[in-house]
Amino acid sequence: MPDAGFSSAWLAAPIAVPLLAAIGVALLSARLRAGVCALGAVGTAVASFVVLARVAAAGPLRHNLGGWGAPLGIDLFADGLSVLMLAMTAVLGCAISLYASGYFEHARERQSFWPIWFLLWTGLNALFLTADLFNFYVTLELIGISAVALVAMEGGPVALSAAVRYLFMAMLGSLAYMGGVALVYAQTGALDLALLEGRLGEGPLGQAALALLIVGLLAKTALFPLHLWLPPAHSSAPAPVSAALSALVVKASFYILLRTSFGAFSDNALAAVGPILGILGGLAVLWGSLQALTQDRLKLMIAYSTVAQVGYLFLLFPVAMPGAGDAAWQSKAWIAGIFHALSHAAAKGAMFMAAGAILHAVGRDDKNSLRGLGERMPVSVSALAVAGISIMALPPSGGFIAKWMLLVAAVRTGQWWWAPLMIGGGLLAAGYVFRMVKFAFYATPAHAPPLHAVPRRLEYTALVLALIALGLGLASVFPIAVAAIGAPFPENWFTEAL
Amino acid sequence: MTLPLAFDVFLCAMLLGLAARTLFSRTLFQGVMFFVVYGLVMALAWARLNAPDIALAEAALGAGITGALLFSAVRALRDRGDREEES
Amino acid sequence: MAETRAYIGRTQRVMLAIGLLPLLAALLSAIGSVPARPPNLAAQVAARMGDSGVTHPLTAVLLNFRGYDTMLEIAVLWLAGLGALALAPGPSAQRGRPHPVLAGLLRVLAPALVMTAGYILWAGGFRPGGAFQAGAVLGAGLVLASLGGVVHLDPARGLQCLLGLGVAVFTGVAVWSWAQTGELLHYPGTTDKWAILAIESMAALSIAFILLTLFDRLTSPSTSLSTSLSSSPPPPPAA
Amino acid sequence: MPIFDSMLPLLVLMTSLVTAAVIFALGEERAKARTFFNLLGALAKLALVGFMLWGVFHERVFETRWRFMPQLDFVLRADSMTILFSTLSAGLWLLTTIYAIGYLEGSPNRRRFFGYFSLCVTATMGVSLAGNLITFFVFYELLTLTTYPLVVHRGTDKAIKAGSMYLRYTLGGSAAMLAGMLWLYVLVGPFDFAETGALSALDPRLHWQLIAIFVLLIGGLGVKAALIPLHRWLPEAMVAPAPVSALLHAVAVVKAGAFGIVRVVYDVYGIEFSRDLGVLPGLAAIAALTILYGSIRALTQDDFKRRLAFSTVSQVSYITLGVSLFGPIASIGGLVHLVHQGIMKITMFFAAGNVAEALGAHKVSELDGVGRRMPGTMAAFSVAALGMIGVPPLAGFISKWYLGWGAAAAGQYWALGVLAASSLLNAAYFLPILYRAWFKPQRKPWPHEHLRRGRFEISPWLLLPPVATAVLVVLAGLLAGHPFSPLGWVRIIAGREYLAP
Repeated sequence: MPDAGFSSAWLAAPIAVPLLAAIGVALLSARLRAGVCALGAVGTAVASFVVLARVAAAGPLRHNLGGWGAPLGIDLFADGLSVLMLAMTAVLGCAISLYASGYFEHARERQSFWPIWFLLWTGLNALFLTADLFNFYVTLELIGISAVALVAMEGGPVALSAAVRYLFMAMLGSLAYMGGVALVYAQTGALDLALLEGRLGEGPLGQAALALLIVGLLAKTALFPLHLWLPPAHSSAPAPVSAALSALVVKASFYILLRTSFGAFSDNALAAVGPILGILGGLAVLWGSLQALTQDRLKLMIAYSTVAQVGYLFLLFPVAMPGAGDAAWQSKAWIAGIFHALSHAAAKGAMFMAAGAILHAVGRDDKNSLRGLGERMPVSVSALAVAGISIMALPPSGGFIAKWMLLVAAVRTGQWWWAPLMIGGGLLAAGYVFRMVKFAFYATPAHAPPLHAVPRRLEYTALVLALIALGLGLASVFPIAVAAIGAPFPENWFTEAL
Repeated sequence: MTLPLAFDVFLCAMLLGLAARTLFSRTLFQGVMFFVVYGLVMALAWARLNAPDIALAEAALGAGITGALLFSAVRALRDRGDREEES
Repeated sequence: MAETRAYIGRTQRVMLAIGLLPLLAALLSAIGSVPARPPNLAAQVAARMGDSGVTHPLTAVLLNFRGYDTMLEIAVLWLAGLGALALAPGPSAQRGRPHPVLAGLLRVLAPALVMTAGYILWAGGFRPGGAFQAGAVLGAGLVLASLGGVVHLDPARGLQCLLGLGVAVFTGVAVWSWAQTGELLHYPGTTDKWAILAIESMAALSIAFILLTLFDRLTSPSTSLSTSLSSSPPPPPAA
Repeated sequence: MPIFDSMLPLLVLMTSLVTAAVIFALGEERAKARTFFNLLGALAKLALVGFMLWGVFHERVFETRWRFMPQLDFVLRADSMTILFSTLSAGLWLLTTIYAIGYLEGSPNRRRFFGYFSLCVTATMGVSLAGNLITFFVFYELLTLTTYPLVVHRGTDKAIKAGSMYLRYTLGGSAAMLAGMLWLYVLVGPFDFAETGALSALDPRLHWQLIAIFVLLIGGLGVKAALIPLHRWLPEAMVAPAPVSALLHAVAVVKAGAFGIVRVVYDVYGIEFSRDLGVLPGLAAIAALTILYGSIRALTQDDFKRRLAFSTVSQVSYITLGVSLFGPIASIGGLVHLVHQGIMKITMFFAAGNVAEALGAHKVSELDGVGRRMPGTMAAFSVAALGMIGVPPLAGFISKWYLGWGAAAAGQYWALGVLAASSLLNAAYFLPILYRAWFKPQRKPWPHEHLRRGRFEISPWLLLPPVATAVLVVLAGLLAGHPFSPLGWVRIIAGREYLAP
């Protein structure tokens, strides 16, 4: 595609830059580490936003790797959905990098963290930029293994047993997904999503393939009832890792499901799968929220909140599937789901970071150790509370916009029963967030031990992310317009709304 | 029944039998032994399937390194058992 | 394991099993309907073999047509090595003197394994073989050598470089090809054969050392992995 | 529209939002700078609101609007109703800020306090400027969130408990409101607040849905407006420091609820359409019950602030009552009470705070002879109390007069009975306080007396605000005929809200 000043090969930049950073940080001497890390993070973010700007200006992009082209080779592909995820990863990635540079400043983990983290970032970007079922598998592996390594990195028995459980679940998920891909290839001889359009899930073979694919992906996304691995893994990892896992990693497998289901799935398959995913999502909302309400440790509460919030993501499937009713509203449900992913990423990242700063300062994160922190660590507590607003889906946060659009779409398409669930879920979220935050408002206990000094960037990174989650609610039109680029719905459904 | 087919059936039976023995063996050491044998037979099966490269990898990784790892794990467990008995 | 039970109870496991049973049934029923002659890309691969720089289809797919997949897969393997090093950054265990039989065996086996690995690597261009197999064989040899006390793993920068060599070369070739042709992993002109050979040999080396690292870290008694997983369940954090 | 006109509503919000940001950025110990920015923000806001008042009077349109999600706009617009509420808020914010600076002098966590205080005012201004239901909801929720830290400011067990209760009620209410809003949106699509309402064109067969939505919306708003049985959080929230109570009761939370009810009845449904739907009598009945219930409960409270709190429960429902008695005159009575109750109640809370601060007296039974000790404070309190009872020519009299007249004009004579009973009860729980303060001698030493410093009975920061608001109470009554008095302004509103004058 000859195009003045922009080659489609730039699509590879968001993958190549973090990969080079990983190699550089592992192979170069320790003196250069800080520079390589900073360069890698900023460079990746710049590359991601260049692709975003290009797609926003000129529509979806495709690049044939090695010049072969699908089906023989692999294509990189970016549309609005991809670049939004890319941008989300870029923002979170920079924040996590900055945070980690403070968090691991004097820790043993500072050597091993960086290459693995950049590989995780590579995997995420690669996943968002591909449209090939097998390449999805490879990127999922990259993400899964690096996530497990990062969880295990801390080395304590709790972290290790959580990591091992995570590893098993990730492996089983990969295996199921891989089996599904093999069956798909056996049936159709194609792996590229564009070539598979509307063909997934036809006939008994296709249905079995689809079932395997979906189960594998759900296990990795931690949708109820396959969520059991998530709370221990996310809560026992070091804070920057928890943030990456909850904000980004669970979104990766969700993204695959979202991308394949609208487009590659046959209509019948989607109509059959949509309600199941919706029901599981609803159960996840209830179960995760109730569990979060009973946790006495901050990080566990946040982790269970992720279980619940992942549930919301899946509510878009029954609303947006074909034949659910008012066609124009299906596209809004689809966008609402994406927007929820974005705002949850910022909010949850902020929450884990704030919790990490508190853990760093106090040494513990049970609810009683939060007493008086409103006075002593106002920035972290504010970050926790502001991010909580988005998690509770109160206006004007991004979480509210997502929920409102999904609510309206659900009622408009005649599925009003999701409304009480979503509104009730919001109340439960308010319950578990305030149950923790209220402790910060107690006056400082007289015998409170002194706090360890916390690098300031830890607290402020969390606050900035929380404010992004809040501000997304006031500036939602641009992301929504981007999501509409190349969306699997007729274009006029979007333009009339925006 | 031709000879190659008979050999294939024999391989399949071996694989299933070895897998079962691995799962239900009385001691861990025995289980690991069967696992290594299973890996070798699996390598044969790959070779029969016209995939000598995979057979090679299976022999080196499935039977070789994994087996060595499992043996070392068994030893570590036994050492720990000894330590606990002492204490 | 006691910790396992703390998170996943028996009922939950049973529920999980019940949930997965229908999947198994569907799977079994579907296997029967796999087409006898499934549509696949073999014909296309064969048609483009001439452009791939190698004559063996598997290598052509792995290193050229779908070289991007392979690049990421090698990164995954590297990641496994990095993860193992992250878990146990200390020096590896002192193994006692090898048994004389083992030592004798090593003297014969080690050169043979290196030779075999080299042949498999070279053969990958025209018949079954290639970096993964060569790396596996070489890795097995290294493990043997380390058991015999001949090779001693030192988790220093040298090892770091060996582990990352495969990815680094692959990525370097990718970037180089991008600069040359404007397309990632599009090897310019007739360089394809040599690019593939460079990638494969470095990848094989890295894979071998990754295997050695995994083996060494996971079996070394000093690793936190073996001590923590075999210790009693942790006390509840912050009573 | 000139750029300034389209930015003015946003600027009005920004004055306090920026103040909040500056205060959070300043260190805890920078008290002088904080005071400066606080007063600067409050004065700037007052000036802008004054300009807006003048503009709206001359029918200029001030509107900020941007699209913030598909098919929905974020609208800030100054209409006549907005002016009524935002003038009250801006004016009382200035006075409350002055008061709070004096009240909290030397106490911990002032940065947090004043930061959230400014945010709270931002939310209140947003409530008054909101140009459609969803924008209203945004600020209504922000108000909940920003007042929570103020309610729990003291950080005691009691304060945290009260805060949790506050959240349970208000967030429960917001869930009801969200459901109602969603239902309404699905039914009729996006719409802005409009004088005479926006819903009357709907198919009559769907009217039952509108009634259900009305119940949900009023249920949500009624929590903050403290309609029974949703009022229980209000007396508990009295653990907050006095300036917070003053703000909660006179300007921010309670008023936001009442203002929301006014908006829903007038500018969403339209007063005439509400009557046609038949939802007004129910609302009136609840309001009347709340008026009587609050007054009766106030009778038996010995805690000074709790007595005032139950009085608020009762008095705020005058607004709802005025709105729900159909007719322009009753509407005037209800709406003007929005302002009048604000200035009267804030005076009382200032005074109660002063008494507690200077003498440590928290109970009505401890107030014997306090008038001689703190003449300025108690004079202000007395003016406000007499106003509440309805003594002419004070502000409260004007409200009650129009309410009674309106009830009679609408033929709803039962409401006259409610008003009369309520006035008697008002007298019964306020007059004893005045009697104790002025006519009883001091019996025992004050529970916790601070040393007197300076020429006044208490720091001038604390004395000035109640005296100023008391003067406003008098002026609002005396100058009721002037077009820029609250009454004059409300008459303009009533003229615009009814289809046929």
